[in-house]
Amino acid sequence: MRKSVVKKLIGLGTVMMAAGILAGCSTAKSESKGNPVGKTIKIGVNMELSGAAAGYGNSQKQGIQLAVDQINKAGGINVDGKKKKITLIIKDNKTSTSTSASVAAQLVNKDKVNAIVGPATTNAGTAQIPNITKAAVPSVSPSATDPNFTLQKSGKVQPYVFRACYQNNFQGSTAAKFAYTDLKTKRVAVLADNSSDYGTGLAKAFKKTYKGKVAASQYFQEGDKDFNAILTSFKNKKIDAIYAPGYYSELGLIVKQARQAGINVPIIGSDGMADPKLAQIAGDKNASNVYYTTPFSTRVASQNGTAKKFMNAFKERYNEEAPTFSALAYDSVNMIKDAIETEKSADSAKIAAGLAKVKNFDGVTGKITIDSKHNANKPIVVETLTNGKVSAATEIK
Amino acid sequence: MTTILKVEHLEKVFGGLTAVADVSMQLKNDELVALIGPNGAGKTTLFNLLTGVIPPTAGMIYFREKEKLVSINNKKTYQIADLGFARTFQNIRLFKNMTVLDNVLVAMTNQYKEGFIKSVLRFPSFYRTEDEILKKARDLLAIFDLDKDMYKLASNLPYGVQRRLEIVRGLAMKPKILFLDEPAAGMNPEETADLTRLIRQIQQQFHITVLLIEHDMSLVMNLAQRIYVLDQGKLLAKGTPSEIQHDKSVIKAYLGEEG
Amino acid sequence: MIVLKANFKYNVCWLIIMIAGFYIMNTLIMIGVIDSFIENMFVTIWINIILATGLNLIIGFAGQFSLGHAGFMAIGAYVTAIVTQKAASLGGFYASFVIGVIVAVIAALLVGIPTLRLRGDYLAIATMGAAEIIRIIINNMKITNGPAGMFNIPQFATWPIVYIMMCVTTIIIVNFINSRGGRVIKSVREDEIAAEAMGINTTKWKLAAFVLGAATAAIAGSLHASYLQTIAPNDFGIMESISILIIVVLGGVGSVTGTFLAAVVLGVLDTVLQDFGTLRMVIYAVALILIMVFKPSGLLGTWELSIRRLFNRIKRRSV
Amino acid sequence: MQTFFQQLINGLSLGSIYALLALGYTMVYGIIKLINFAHGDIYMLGAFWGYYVINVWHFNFLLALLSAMVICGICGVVIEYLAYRPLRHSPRITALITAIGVSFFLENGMAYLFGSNARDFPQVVKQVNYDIGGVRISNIQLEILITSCILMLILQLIIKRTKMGRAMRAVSVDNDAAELVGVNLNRTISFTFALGSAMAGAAGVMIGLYYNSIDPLMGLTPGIKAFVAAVVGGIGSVPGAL
Repeated sequence: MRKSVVKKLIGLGTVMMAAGILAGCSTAKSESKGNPVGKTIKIGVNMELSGAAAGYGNSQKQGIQLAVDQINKAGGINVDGKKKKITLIIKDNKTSTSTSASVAAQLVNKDKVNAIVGPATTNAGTAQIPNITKAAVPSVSPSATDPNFTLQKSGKVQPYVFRACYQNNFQGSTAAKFAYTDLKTKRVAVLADNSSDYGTGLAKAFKKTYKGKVAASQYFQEGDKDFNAILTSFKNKKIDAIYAPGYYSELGLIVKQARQAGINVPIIGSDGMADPKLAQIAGDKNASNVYYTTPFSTRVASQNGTAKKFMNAFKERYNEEAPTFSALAYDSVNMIKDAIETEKSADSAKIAAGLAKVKNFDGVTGKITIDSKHNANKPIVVETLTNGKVSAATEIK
Repeated sequence: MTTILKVEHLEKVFGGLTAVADVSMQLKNDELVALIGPNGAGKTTLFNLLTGVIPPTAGMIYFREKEKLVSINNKKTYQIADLGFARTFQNIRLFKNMTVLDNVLVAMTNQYKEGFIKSVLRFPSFYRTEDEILKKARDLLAIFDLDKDMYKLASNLPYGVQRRLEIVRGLAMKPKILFLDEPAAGMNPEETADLTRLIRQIQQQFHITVLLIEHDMSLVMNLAQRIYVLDQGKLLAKGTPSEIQHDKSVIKAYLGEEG
Repeated sequence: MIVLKANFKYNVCWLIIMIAGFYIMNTLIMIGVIDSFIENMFVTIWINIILATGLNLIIGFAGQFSLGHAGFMAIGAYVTAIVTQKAASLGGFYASFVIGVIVAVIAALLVGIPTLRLRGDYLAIATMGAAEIIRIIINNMKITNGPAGMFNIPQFATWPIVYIMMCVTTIIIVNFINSRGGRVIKSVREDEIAAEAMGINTTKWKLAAFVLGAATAAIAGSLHASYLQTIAPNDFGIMESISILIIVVLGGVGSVTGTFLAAVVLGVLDTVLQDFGTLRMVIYAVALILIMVFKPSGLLGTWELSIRRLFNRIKRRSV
Repeated sequence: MQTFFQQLINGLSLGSIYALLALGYTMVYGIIKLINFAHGDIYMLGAFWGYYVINVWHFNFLLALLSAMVICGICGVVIEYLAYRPLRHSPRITALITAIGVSFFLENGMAYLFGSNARDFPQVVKQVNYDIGGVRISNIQLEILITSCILMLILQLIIKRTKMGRAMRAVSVDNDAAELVGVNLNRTISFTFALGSAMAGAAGVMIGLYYNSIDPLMGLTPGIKAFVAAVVGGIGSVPGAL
């Protein structure tokens, strides 16, 4: 009697396992050919609207909404002769990878979107890749900067993943060249944001390219407020400049506290600090001798018609200067529009094909060409802040 | 009658205060010994020393393991308990949110083995062990008329029954010595009479040594074969109940303290 | 064999429920009622169930207040990510489970031995600190790719595997609770001094519960990494530990059924709230406060679903 | 040596702000043994209130500080009344989860109303740096140091010299016994929350002035840090905190 019970139990267990494995095979493989276009073109937004990166996510949301409203006001996107309007579906991913995956699944399966804009961070961005790839829906991230973001493990490009921003290697090495050649520095200190790939990736690229000596290297965390200890330690290192890649909320404080501590050497940063709020937090007087690499320059913008129009429209609608994040998001939407127009179709798989062909697209953040690795190639500019205002912009070739 | 527990010159000092000083005593097999003394005499401290809850400052405690007396000074509480020491507490310490049955089963923990794999995968041998141990626990509870409340939570029992359960839980450990810390505290005379019967029953049925701390003199005089009197940490007197009743120093200590 | 016979019926019932659940899920997917979005929601809920039952074992049954569950989850997740990137096969995936559990057990021993003598809030701080140390180590290691996290992790954890693992870990934990070990850790929770006087090595048993909880957390981490294909150190911070704790407390400390219910309720709530943008967390917070104020002991308290009781009730009714 | 003094000055001015925050934390912990996760968010509320009144109503620093203390005190009492009081006899872990809920509510509520971007705090006090032997001290640092010392002194006086303070100390030792000797438990706990939250509000305004940057999540890190300090430091008792 006892033995038969064991057998029964083991038997049941095996049946269950086998069923599981079989079912796994039978369900997992359902290839999709993408979402066809309906009455309107549906664009999903998978964005960090709450959580740690909410500030950046909300800026991007503003840019996206502005772009969509402008397109719809003009009648919509011309899809093979017919004008179709855009429906925007905005969802919050809490700055969390698992929620981002869930949001992406909902967008592509439930809402049947034709393309996705977002997320803002690399981590949330990579989390959505499996779901959108399964559904063959392309995504354009305005600000996921990790070099491998658009690549598969094998090094092949992810077919449905695009970005509108620079990747870290490009921006970091540009900053290194600028620091060595233009600013003629020999010894720099690196102070990078350690809580995301953005800061560490840029710091790594900078150190690799910089020809002078990196005299000190320190990290800080997102949300840190007090940098006095680190800055004081830099003071004795006889440095010519500080390279500090990160976002404006911390960088503003770093600039402020460095100047207060009497460190007046140039501070070089990245596009994360290309925001009017930087000077507000640092104080206009302190925000001098500050440089950052950016695709989007208010100065360059005055010569660039697209950018000028965007700046004015943004200011009119939100009553503040447009931050870089909004500009990148604005470009992301318009890149999708461009792709639809080239392919003459708004089916999701076609949009992906179109995005790969984007060339010399006239964006707010410069003339954008998508390369074979789905990175956005565009000119890079180093802006100089003096007394909180952009005083010069140098284009780096 | 062999000596089962031997205490030599035991001393405990808290800060500057001597709680127990130079206490020597012996317990023999199957004896029922009472430890009395006024409040603050150090009775509970002595209990805690014997059960390893606190380490002594000086002196030795020996316990009979097989044929010889072994020092248990440096053993931890659970190791000492495992040797065959069971105790109750002055203010009942049952596992309140567990059933009566579980309370007893916990006390039996060291009497059976259930490997992790065996219990998690529910091998038939797991059920066999469970069966056996459940039967044992049930039988024990039945002796003390607790089997009808088996699945009740311990906290839902009346006070007197909780006291009884705590003693039964101690017995479930199959101890060689049972320490009872004021078992009659808070009981009315009727309940105390029940308790007297209970303790006597335990003595007769289980053949174990009992050390009893008690204030209730009727209980002590009724039950104890020998009595130790503790006053201000020192051993004041020892002997049979009648000897103690007539001991002058004891009378003085009690009258002096309690009027 | 009384107990065996009596229990056989109930065990078979449970098994049938589990298999039925599996086939219902499978059929619904086949006929297209459940799309990959709902599947995603279910898998997230199941992983949360694994995490929360493990934590409930530590908090609810052993009575030790741990705030570092996410740290052990991180260990499992990173081990699976690293191993399956090197050996991308189903075998490698299962091996990573084992390695992850072993590493997590070692970490739990290292954390537990010194900290489990602490009580209450002190233990909470110590475990929180330990989890934070794990996270910072991961954040600064090369092999884990630093703060950028790891992505392109091959997906082996499909929903059936997650489902089966959830069933298996739940069976392990529930069976543990209803055995000698479970009774002992409950007695330690109830009264440590009395348990010690019963001859129970309380430190050892607390450690056992802690280690078992950590091991299941590592399994959940492995599944999380392999299903999501992306992990980053920031996923495993104090907020993750807190969100697991919320599931446990909301369901009822000391009720596995409650943990299941709370994980489902919170999982559905979380998905529904995706459309609310910034307002989402406000609604979530209000819901949390209201539930706690009106049901302070959690949704189910310490109540457990028991087929035995169900049977008995039906029998009584029919008589 | 110079570096050391510089760090000391920086540490002192910042430390005094955190001390105000930790004090409130400890008082609440000491009295009802609740880890008040939302305390850091009250400090955030204080900072935002300061931001608002200085920008819109053009308050000066002192007025902003005092009004923030009043507002935060009221917030603290309301939170205690609505969220914590019903749970006073529930398991402590329930109260902890509620506190986390309140914290989420405040953070995300503020993010919803005002956006989650960091914003610059209006500089009501013009910064002047003094250079003493190579060590830089700003008037803002001095002002912060002096203000927080005064506040701590007042707190000390309230706890040591007033009837309410005595009640607080009694409750922190044993609330049942305190109630038996006629202490009004509810009033004492409310008062403690008011006092602690007012201190947090003051800290919020000062941190805004010091860093010039505030955002809805700013209370999170100091909140957890203060929690660690409150428990590890073993300063659960009110007199111990001082």
